[in-house]
Amino acid sequence: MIPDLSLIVPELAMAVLGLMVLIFGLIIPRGSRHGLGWFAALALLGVTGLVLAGWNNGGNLYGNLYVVDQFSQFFKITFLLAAFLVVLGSMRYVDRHLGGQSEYYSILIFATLGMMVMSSANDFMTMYLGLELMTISFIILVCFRRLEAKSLESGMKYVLLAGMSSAVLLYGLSLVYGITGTVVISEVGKILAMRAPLPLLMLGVVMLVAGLGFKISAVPFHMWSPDIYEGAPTPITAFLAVGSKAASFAILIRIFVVGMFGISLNWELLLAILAAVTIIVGNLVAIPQTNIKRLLAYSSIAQAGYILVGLVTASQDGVKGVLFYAFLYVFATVGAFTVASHFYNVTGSDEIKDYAGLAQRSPLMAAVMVVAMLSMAGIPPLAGFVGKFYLFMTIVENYLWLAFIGLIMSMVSVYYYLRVALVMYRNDPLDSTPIAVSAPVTVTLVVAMAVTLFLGIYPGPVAEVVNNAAHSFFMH
Amino acid sequence: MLSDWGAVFLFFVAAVIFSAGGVVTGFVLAPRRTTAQKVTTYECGVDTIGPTWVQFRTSYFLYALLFLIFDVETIYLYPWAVKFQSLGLFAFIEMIIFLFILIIGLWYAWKEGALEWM
Amino acid sequence: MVEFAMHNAWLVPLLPALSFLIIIFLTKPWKKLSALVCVAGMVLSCVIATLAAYGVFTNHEFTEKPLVYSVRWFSMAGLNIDVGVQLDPTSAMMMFMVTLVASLIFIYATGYMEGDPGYSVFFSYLSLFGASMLLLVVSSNLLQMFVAWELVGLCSYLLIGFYSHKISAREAAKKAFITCRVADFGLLLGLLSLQIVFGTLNLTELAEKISHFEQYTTMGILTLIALLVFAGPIGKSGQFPLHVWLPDAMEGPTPVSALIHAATMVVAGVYLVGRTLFLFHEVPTAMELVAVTGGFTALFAASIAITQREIKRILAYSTVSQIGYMMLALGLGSLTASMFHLWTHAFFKALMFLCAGSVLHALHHKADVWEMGGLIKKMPITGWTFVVGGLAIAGVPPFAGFWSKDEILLAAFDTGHYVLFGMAALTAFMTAFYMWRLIFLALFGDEKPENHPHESPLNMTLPLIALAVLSAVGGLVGTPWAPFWQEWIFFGHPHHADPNYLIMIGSVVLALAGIYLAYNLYCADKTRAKAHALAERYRFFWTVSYNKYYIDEIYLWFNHTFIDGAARLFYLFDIYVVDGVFVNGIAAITRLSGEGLRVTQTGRLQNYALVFFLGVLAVAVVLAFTDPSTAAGLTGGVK
Amino acid sequence: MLTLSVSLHHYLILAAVLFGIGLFGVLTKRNAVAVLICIELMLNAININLLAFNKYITPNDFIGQIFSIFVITVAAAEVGVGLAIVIAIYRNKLSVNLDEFDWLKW
Repeated sequence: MIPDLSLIVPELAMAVLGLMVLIFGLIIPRGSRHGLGWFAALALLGVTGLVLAGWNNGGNLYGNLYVVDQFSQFFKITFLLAAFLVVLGSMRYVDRHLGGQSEYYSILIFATLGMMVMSSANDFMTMYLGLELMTISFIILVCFRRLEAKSLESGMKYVLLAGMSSAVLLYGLSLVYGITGTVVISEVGKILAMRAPLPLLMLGVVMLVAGLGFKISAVPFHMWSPDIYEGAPTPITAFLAVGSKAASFAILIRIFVVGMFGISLNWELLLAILAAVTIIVGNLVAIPQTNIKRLLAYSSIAQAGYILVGLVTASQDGVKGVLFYAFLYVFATVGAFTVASHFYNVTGSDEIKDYAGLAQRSPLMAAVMVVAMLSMAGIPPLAGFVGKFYLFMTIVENYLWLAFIGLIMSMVSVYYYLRVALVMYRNDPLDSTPIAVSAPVTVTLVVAMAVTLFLGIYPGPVAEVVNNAAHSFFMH
Repeated sequence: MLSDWGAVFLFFVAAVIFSAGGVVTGFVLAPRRTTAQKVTTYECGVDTIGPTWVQFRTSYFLYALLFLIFDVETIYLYPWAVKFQSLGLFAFIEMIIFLFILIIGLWYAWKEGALEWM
Repeated sequence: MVEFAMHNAWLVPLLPALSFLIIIFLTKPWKKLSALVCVAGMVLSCVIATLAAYGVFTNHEFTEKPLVYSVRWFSMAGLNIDVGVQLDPTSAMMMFMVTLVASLIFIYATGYMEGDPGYSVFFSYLSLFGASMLLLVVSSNLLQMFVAWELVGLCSYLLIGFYSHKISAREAAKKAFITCRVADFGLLLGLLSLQIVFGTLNLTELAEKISHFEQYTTMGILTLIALLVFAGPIGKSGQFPLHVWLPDAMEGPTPVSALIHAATMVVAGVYLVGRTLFLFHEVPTAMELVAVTGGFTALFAASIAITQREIKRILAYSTVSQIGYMMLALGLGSLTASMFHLWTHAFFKALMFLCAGSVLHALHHKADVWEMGGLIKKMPITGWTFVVGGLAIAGVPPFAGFWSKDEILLAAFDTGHYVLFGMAALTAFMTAFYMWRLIFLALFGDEKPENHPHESPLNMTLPLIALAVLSAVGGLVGTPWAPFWQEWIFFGHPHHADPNYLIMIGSVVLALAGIYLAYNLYCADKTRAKAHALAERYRFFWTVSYNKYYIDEIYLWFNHTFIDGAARLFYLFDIYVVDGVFVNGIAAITRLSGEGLRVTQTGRLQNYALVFFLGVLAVAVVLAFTDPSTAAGLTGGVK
Repeated sequence: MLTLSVSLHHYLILAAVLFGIGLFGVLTKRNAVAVLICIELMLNAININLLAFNKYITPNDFIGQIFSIFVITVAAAEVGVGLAIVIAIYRNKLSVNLDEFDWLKW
C-alpha cells in the first residue's frame, strides 16, 4: 500500500522546507527575518544535493503516474539552481522593497516544488496540479508589492489570463482524455500511435498548444508576459522567465514527444511555425523598448521561440538541445535580471538610459549584463552560441527556412542587445558614484557569468549529461 | 473532416467567433459620441439617486476567501471518510498531514489578523 | 616522477598561464612578487618539461608512435574537436628548449626591466606568452595549435608595443600584428580545407590519412592546401616577403626581442612546418617552395645585415637569415637539420640579444654600433659571452652553430640542391662577416670617451653565462661522430649522413674568412678607411642594402596607391550604397515593424484575452491545413 | 440524434456552450470579479466534460471524477487568490474596472 517514497525525497523535502520557512515566519518576530533568505538558499542547495545523490536511481511511482528519470532530474536541478540564484540575488531587494520574507521565500519554494512536480508528472492530473501550484505561487509573488499599483495590475492581469489559459489547457486535456480514455501520458502515446487522429483530438491538441504556449509565452499567446514581467518584482520576473518557462517546456516535451508522438506529423509544422513567429515577434518588438525589464521580457519571448525549435523534430537531439539551452538560459537570464534588480535597488530605475556609464560605476554588473545578453544573442564563445548550435542542427535538413529565420533574428537581437551595451560602456554616467554590490548578489553574478562562459568554451561535459538525460527520456 | 465529433468542433468555433465577433463589431461600429445623458445609468428613465453600485466592505470578501478555501478542502475528506476502512493507516496519516497543512494555513490567517473584523 | 611528468605534460603550459592569472588578479601591485611568480611558474614547468623530455629520450618507441592524450572539447555529429598533448622527441625537445631559454630570459628580465612603471604587467605578458608558446608546442591537433598561434601573436603585439608612449613602438606593434594576420588568414584557410577534406585536424590522424591522400583529394588541392598552410609560417617566421615586421619588432624590450623574436615565437613557423612535414612531404612543389624561400631569405637578410648600424637590427636580420636556414633544411626534407639548427640558434641568438640588451642597458639605449667601442674592457662578461655567441653563429667548431649549420649544408649537398648549397655557403660567409663586424665595432677598438659603460648586475649576467655555455656545447648532441640527435629527431627514418669533411672544412674556412675580413676592415685599422672606401666604391649596393632593398617603401607606396585608393572607393560605396540603402533601410524596416507590433500591446487585459483566442483559432486553422499529407508536402517528407 | 435519450454529445455540447458563454464573459465583462466568475464557468464546463467522458468512455474507473475534484479545488484556490488581488487593487485604486488598468503597455 505504501508506495516507495525514496524517489520523491527531493519533492517531500521541498514541501517540508516551504512549510518550515512559513512557520519560521510565524514564530520569528518581523524585524529579525533577514536570515530566512540564507536559510532558504542553503536549503535549496541541499535539495539540489539530494537530487544529485539520486541521479542514477530512476523509476516511477503510483503506477507510472510519476516518472523520475534523468530528464526530469536534470530539469529539477535546473529549477533548484535557478531558485537558489534568485534567492541569493533577491535578499536585498526583499528586505528593501517587499518585506514579508517568510511568505516570499516559502511561496518561492512552493513554486519550485510545482515545477519539480511538472517535470516528473506523467499524467494529466499530476501535471495540472504541479502547473497550478507553480502558477498560483507565481501569481502571489507577482503582486507581492501590495502597495505598488504596477505590481498589483500585473498580478490582476496574470491571475485572470492564467486562469483563462489553464481553462483552455484543461479543456484540451479533457478532450484528449475523452478520446484516449486515459490520462497517463505514456498510455496516451501508445493509444495514439495506433489510432488515426480524430478532429476532436486535433481540437484538443490545439487547446494544449494554446494553454502551454501561454505558459512559455509563445506568440500569439505571449501578450501577458511583457506586462507581467515589467510589473512584477524583478527577482520574480527572473524566476518567472526561467523557471515557469523551463517547467512548461518540460511538460510540453512530455505531452508532445511522448504523448503525441504517434501524430507528430500533425503538429511538427505547427510548432515550427509557432517557433518562427515567436522568434520574429519577440526580437522585433524588443527593439523599440526603453525599459530594461520589458526588453528582457521580449527577448525571453524570443528565447522561448529558440527553445521551441528543439521540439519540432521530436527527436533525441532536439530534446538534448532543449535541455542544454534551458540550462544555460537559466544562468544568462538570472544574471541579467539580477543586475537589473540590483540596479533598481540602488537607483530606483529600470530605464535603459539610466544605465549610462554603468561600466564605470560597477564593472562587474556591466560585464555580467553584456555577457548574458551576448550569450542570449548567441555570440561565440558564449554558451548561447553552443545552445543555438545544438538546437538548429536538428532542423537544418527538414526546416531550413526556420534555421534561416533564427539566424537572421539573432543578428537583429544583437542590435538591441548591443544598444544596451553601448549605453553602459560608451555613455558617461549621469552620476558617477560607484555602485556597491553586496556579497550574495556578487555570488549570483559571478556564478552566472562563469557558467555562461564555461559552457561556451567547454560545453563537452554538460553536453554529455544532457545527452544521457535525453536518452533516458526516450528509454520508456 | 466532418465526423459527428466535428460538429462539436464547429460549435465551439462558432461560439468563439460569436464572442470575439461581438467585441470586435461593437468596437468597430459603435459611434464614440458621448453626451452627459448617455453616460448616466439607465434606470427606467428616471435619474438614479445615490451610487448605483452597492458595495460590500472588503472584510466580507476576506471571510468569503477563508470560508472558500477551508470549505473546498472538505471535498477530499468525504471520499476518504467513506472509504476509511479499506484505505487503512497510510491514508489516515496522509490525511493527518493534509489537515496539518490546513491548520498551518489557519494559523497563518489568524496571525495575519484576517479573522479580526476591521 | 618521470612517468608523472610525461602523462601530465599539460601542466607545462598551464603553470605559466596560472602565474599570468595570479599576477593580473592578485600580485599586480607588488612588483617583486609578480616577477617571482612569473619566474617560478616558468622554472617549475621547465622542471616538468625536463623530466618529460628525459622520459621521451630514454624510450625509443616514441620516435615511432608519439604519446598522445586529449580530452573531447566539443563533440557533435560529424565534428569532434579535442584538446590534447602530443609528446614525441620533437615536441619534447622544443618544450625543453623553450622552457629553459624562457626561464633564463625571465630571470634576465627581472634585472633589465628594473624600475619600469609597467613591471608587473610586463611579467604577466611574459607568462601569458610562455603559456601560449608551450601550448602551441605540445598541441596534438592543428586547431589547438592555431589558437595558441594567435595567442602568441597577440602577446608579441602587446610586448612589442609595451613602450606604448613611443609612436615607433605602437607602429611596430601594429605592423607586426597586421603582417601576421595577413599570413594567418592563409593558414586558417589551409586548416579549414584540411578539416573539410580529411575530416580531422589531429596530427596523428592527419599524418595517417595524408600518407594515402589519393582517397580523399587530388594532388592539386593538396598542393593548394600546403601552400595556404605555408603562408602562416612565412608571416610568423618573418620569411621573405613578409619579413618586414621582424626588424621593427625590436622596438620591444630586449628580453622580449630575445625570447619572442629570436628564440621561440619566430621559430613557431618552422615548428609548424616541421609538425606538418607529412603534408609538405607529399607535395614536391611545396617542398621546393619552402626550400627556395628559406635559402633566398637567408641570403637576402644576411645581405641587409651587412650594412645596418643599429645593434638590435643587425641581430634581427641575422635572425631572419638563420630562420631561412631552418626553412631551407625543412624544404630539403631534413627535419633533423632544421630542428637541430632551431635548437642551437635558440641558445646563441638569445645569448646575443641579451648581450645586446646588456650593452644598451649600459649605454642608456644608444643603439648605433659605430658609436660604441672597446666595451669589452668595461663589461667583460657581456663582452666575452657575446664573443662566444659570435663564434657559435659564425659556425666555428666546436661551437653549437657549426654542427647544425654543417647538417644543413650537408643536407643541401646530399640532396643535390647545389644552387641552394651555394647560397647557404655564401650566407654562412656573410653571417660570419657581419656578426664579427658588429663585435669588432662594438666590443673592440678604442673606447668612446662619451660612453660610461658598466657591467650589468648579477641576475643579468648569470643567464648570459648559462646561455654562453649552452651555445658553446649545445651542438655536441649532434656531431657526425656521435649522432645522438639524428637518431631521435627525424622525419620518416633516421639518415646517417657520414661526415663529409670537405664541406666541414669548407664551412670552417668560410667562417674564418668572414671573421678575418671583418677584422681587417673594422679592427685592424682604427680609421676604418678601408671600410668607408669599400662602401664608397659599391655605393649603389651599399645604399640598397642599407635601405633594406626599399621593401618597406615599396609596401608603403603600394598601400598608399592601391590599398588606400580601393579602400576609399569601398568606403564611399559603403557610406552611400551599403549603409544608405541596405543597412539603414533594413534597420529602419525592422525598427518600424517593431514599433508596429509594439502598439498591439495595448495594456488592456481583455484585448490580450481576445488575441489569445484569435491565436487559438489561428492554430486550429493551421492544424486543419497541415494534416500529414500537406505537412509531408511542406516539410519535404519527413519520417 | 433525435432520440430523447441523453447521449455523450449532449453533455459535450452543453459543456461547449457553457465554455463559450464563460469565454464571452471573460472577453466582455469590465468588472474583474465578473471575469473571475466567467473563468469559473469555463472550468465548470470542463468538469462537465470530464464527468461525461468518465461516464461514457471509462465507466469502470474514476479518473474523470478525481480529475474534476482536483479542478474544483484548484479553481477555488485560484479564485481565492484572484479575489484577494481584487481586494488589494480595490483598496489601491478604489475601482475594479479592468479598463483602468493599462499603465503597463507597449
